[in-house]
Amino acid sequence: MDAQALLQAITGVNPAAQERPNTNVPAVQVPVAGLHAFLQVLRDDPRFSFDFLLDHTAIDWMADGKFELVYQLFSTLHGHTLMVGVLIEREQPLAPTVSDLWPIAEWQEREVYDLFGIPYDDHPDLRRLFLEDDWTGYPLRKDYQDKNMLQRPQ
Amino acid sequence: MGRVDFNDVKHETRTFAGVTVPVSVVPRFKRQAYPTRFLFSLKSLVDGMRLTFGYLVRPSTVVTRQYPENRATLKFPERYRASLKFKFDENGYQSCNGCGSCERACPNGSIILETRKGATGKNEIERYIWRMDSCVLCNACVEACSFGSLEMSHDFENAVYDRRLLVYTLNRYAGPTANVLLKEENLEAREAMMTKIDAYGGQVPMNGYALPTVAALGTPREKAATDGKGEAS
Amino acid sequence: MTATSLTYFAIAAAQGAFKNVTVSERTAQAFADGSWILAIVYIVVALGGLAALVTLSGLVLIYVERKLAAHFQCRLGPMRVGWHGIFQTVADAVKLLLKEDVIPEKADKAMHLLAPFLSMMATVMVLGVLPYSPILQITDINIGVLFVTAVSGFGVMGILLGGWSSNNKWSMVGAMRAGAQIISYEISATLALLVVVLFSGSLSLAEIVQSQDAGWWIWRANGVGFVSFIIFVIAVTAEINRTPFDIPEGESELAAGFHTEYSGLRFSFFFLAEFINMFVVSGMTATLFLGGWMPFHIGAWAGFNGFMDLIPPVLWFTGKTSVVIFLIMWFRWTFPRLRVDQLMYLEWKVLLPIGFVNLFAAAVVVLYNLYPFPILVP
Amino acid sequence: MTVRVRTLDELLTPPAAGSSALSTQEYFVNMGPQHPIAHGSLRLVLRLDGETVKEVIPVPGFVHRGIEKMCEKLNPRQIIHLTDRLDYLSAVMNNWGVAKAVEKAANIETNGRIETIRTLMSELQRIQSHMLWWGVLGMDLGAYTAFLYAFRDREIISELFEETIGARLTMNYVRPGGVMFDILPDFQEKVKKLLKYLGPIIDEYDTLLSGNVILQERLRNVGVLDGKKAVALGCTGPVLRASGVPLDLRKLTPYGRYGDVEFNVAVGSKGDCWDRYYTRMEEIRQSMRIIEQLIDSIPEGPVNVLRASARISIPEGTYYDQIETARGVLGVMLVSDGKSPSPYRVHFRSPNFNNLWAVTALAPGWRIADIITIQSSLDLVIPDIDR
Repeated sequence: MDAQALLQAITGVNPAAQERPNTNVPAVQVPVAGLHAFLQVLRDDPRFSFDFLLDHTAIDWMADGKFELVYQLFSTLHGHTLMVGVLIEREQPLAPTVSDLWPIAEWQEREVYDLFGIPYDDHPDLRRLFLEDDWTGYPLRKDYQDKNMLQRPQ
Repeated sequence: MGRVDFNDVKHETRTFAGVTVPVSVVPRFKRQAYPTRFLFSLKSLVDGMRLTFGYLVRPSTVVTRQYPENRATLKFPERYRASLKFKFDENGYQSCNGCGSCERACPNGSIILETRKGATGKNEIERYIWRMDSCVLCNACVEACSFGSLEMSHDFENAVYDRRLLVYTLNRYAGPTANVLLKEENLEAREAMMTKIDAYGGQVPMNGYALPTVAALGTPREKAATDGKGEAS
Repeated sequence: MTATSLTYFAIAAAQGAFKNVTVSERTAQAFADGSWILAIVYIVVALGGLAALVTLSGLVLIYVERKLAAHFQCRLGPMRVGWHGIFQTVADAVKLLLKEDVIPEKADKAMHLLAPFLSMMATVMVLGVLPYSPILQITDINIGVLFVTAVSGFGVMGILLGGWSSNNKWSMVGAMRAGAQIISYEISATLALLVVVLFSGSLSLAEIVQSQDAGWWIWRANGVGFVSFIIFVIAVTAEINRTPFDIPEGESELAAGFHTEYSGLRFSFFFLAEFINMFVVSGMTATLFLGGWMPFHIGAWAGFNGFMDLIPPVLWFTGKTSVVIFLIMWFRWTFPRLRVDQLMYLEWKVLLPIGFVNLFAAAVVVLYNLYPFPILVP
Repeated sequence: MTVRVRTLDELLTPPAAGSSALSTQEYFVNMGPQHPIAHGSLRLVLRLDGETVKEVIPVPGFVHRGIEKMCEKLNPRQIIHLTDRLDYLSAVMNNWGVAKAVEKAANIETNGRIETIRTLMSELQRIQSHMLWWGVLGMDLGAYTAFLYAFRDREIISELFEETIGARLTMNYVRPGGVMFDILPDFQEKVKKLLKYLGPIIDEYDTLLSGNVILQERLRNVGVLDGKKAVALGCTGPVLRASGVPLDLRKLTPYGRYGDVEFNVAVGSKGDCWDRYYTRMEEIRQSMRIIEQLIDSIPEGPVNVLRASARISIPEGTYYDQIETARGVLGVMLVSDGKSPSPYRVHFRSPNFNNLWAVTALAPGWRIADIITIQSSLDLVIPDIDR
């Protein structure tokens, strides 16, 4: 299925999904409500069968007061890829876990929790991943400050 | 021929993710009767031992290079990057005019430029500080320099006992470029334009802290850049 | 070799000077003769000789191992200290002596201190009964083979104790592995050794050597000797914890196994014990299967045998031991390591059955006198 | 809200002794961060019952340098040098991954010479990386000689890199829009000589290790990972291919010159350590095949389509691109707000981070020694996990 047909089929499944502009891969933007069900459809529907979660990460849109969760999906059956973006609130963030759909998400979500401080609902083992358990702050947030950060000439 | 026949790589084509992929399926273990397996197992051990023995009895296969005894005969490829150097022409003049493109290209702030207004009113280099302790020798500065003032040298033995000694001043004098200097015919006037900076010719301490043998540096820019890091010792 | 010594050995051989006279026998004789001073001199020489042997063979073996390893691997090995690094081991020994001796705070201190010495002691005791030449043997016990088996089996105590007392989980796992491994392989080693006992009809090491006068057991017993030689070499390689059986200290698995918590002098004791052990088991292999100090004899070929007798027995012993040591080192620098259950599989399901069958075959050979050069019943 | 944040200490409460007289107490052991198997600094907490592994808890992060955060202050050219420090054994491929993502985002067209040089260097690096892995696997299993043989032969490739690029490990070679240096005139000749040398050497490797019965028994049927599970666990590269899933971006979405050359994707059939082992050995041979085909057909042209001082501006948007490194799929996500020269956010989907977790599924039930085998067969590079 080519990119256009894929996006059309997805909007058919989830009317709230919008095509995400300015990317080089097929990408959609969906609301956080019903995210888990939507991703489950993407995984299980034979038209999509996205059985491979390549990557999951987040972007801190500090100016807009949002975090964006990004999922990179890949189908080993059809060979198509899809980027799914989800905006959530920056204050009191909470995201549904998809580790029951793709086991690797358990650790990818832990990385996001570790570096962005986004807790995942129902995550089986939500722990700091790279940083120590008592580390304060979440380094990949845009407002994170550290006295050892290099001030380099721009 | 042991339990695994290494030539038994099966070449097939498979369809994966909508693409036809030629694959080589790697060999696996054959079923063998116990005595055959036992003998082949012994043979595999003997084969390995024969191979290592072959190397033992052929001293010509030794590849050890005895550094530092072979220092005199060490050869480096032309492009080998070991440390950053200023290029000087035959008069000992530099071609750096302090434009700062290397400083901007440096990914980790290892180059700190101090410029001043020269006699001709142009910007000229006062101090070119290279912090080897944070440099990764990525060659970005050499690439970025449009005047060819920098090069990567082969001096790789840079170990020192104090990390602060890894901060170098690369220029030998504060002053204008070779072009400007050569326009001035009068040698004495040329000399007047240049301030020798022997004191900073070699290593300088980092962050302005003095060392027993090296004077304090303390450029304002550097102080600002490393403020609050507590490198004092 | 000068002409004089040639003549000397020729005469000695002709006069049957290869008769065993051990140091302990000489001492006893001196006592009986009432010359106390001579007796004490013999004792001091014996003790001093043992100490020198331990130190020297340790230093030499470690150097040889490093050089051999290097050349197996296309390297040069130690090159800096002395000519071709010949004093490298001395330098290392000095370094180890000067290093801080760290005892973990939570370790059982007394046991922790004792373990390396136990390990070392078991090894050194075997050195006392090995026949290096007809006149160079500290003592010959009439149950020498049994003694060697018993004492070398005791060495595992040091390893177990060291691993357990360190209070470190890696050490503990290593020690337990060592215990299981050494005790298991002792069985195969003993079975292989029994074959030789059957052939020679004696438990005394000196007599076993004498019994190989007409040919070494490795080739003289219609393959039975060769099979037990192979079994013995494999089993003793496992007993001294060397690759491919180095699982008690498998460095990529257990950091350093049972001696993880040892440093300095005490570590060097374990280290030295490993190399002396190698010398001991190689010496035992040489004694049992390769005729010990006995020159290469073929049946009753008097001329050939006489020619072989020109080489002094000590050289024969050293040469044969070196060959076995080389073999063991060669294993180490070629093979990967076995897993602990595969190690047990090899022992209980492969070596042990073969060992039993081989022992039975040996009995048949002995019973019907099936040697290529039959032993003439006097 | 059912968010429960845990700490590592909570997981490490020692289990109680079993109720029966014969049952033994389980215990925790730290394998790493300073352990020969760690190959850097990876901490594996093992829950053991005697020698049997019950559970593995990987604790990465000892080499976490915040590379993604650093990238937010660097321009696309400067980011490249940080990717050398992800998976340092696939430096050129990592460089290329970022360069390719930037080129796609900023619409930079490269020429045939650049792509050929990149492909050649990548394949050389793949061979070099697999060789090092082979030696390290040998060392982990106790065959130290294999390690030194591998390093001896790897040195030849390292020297080629040293001559062409000026560095041996962290090369910073591929730039957006080209490569840093052109190849030297004798490069082709040297590579051909190398290939001639490598053929028999790989067979020698087969004699020394692959054919060795001890190694075969150590690897056979240990740590079986079937294809479905491997996909679910996000494994890529040889780890996934050994499970019979021929996911190779060089075939799937050909980039560089991979579309023009013939090569096979090495796959396994069972997914045990042996398949992972021999898949890599086969990959070395396939890489040699690729180099053989390309080495005589390097087109002419400039080696960088951009001037060194040219400003690379990534238009606003989110870009994702991936590349096949020696260990799997390296994904590069670039987010740009279109204002500053440096990207707003950079994320690396590192192959090792995703491959690491396979160990939690593979190890339970095996012995301590098998953890070594499994770890080695996954071929992890720790700085790439931690980033």
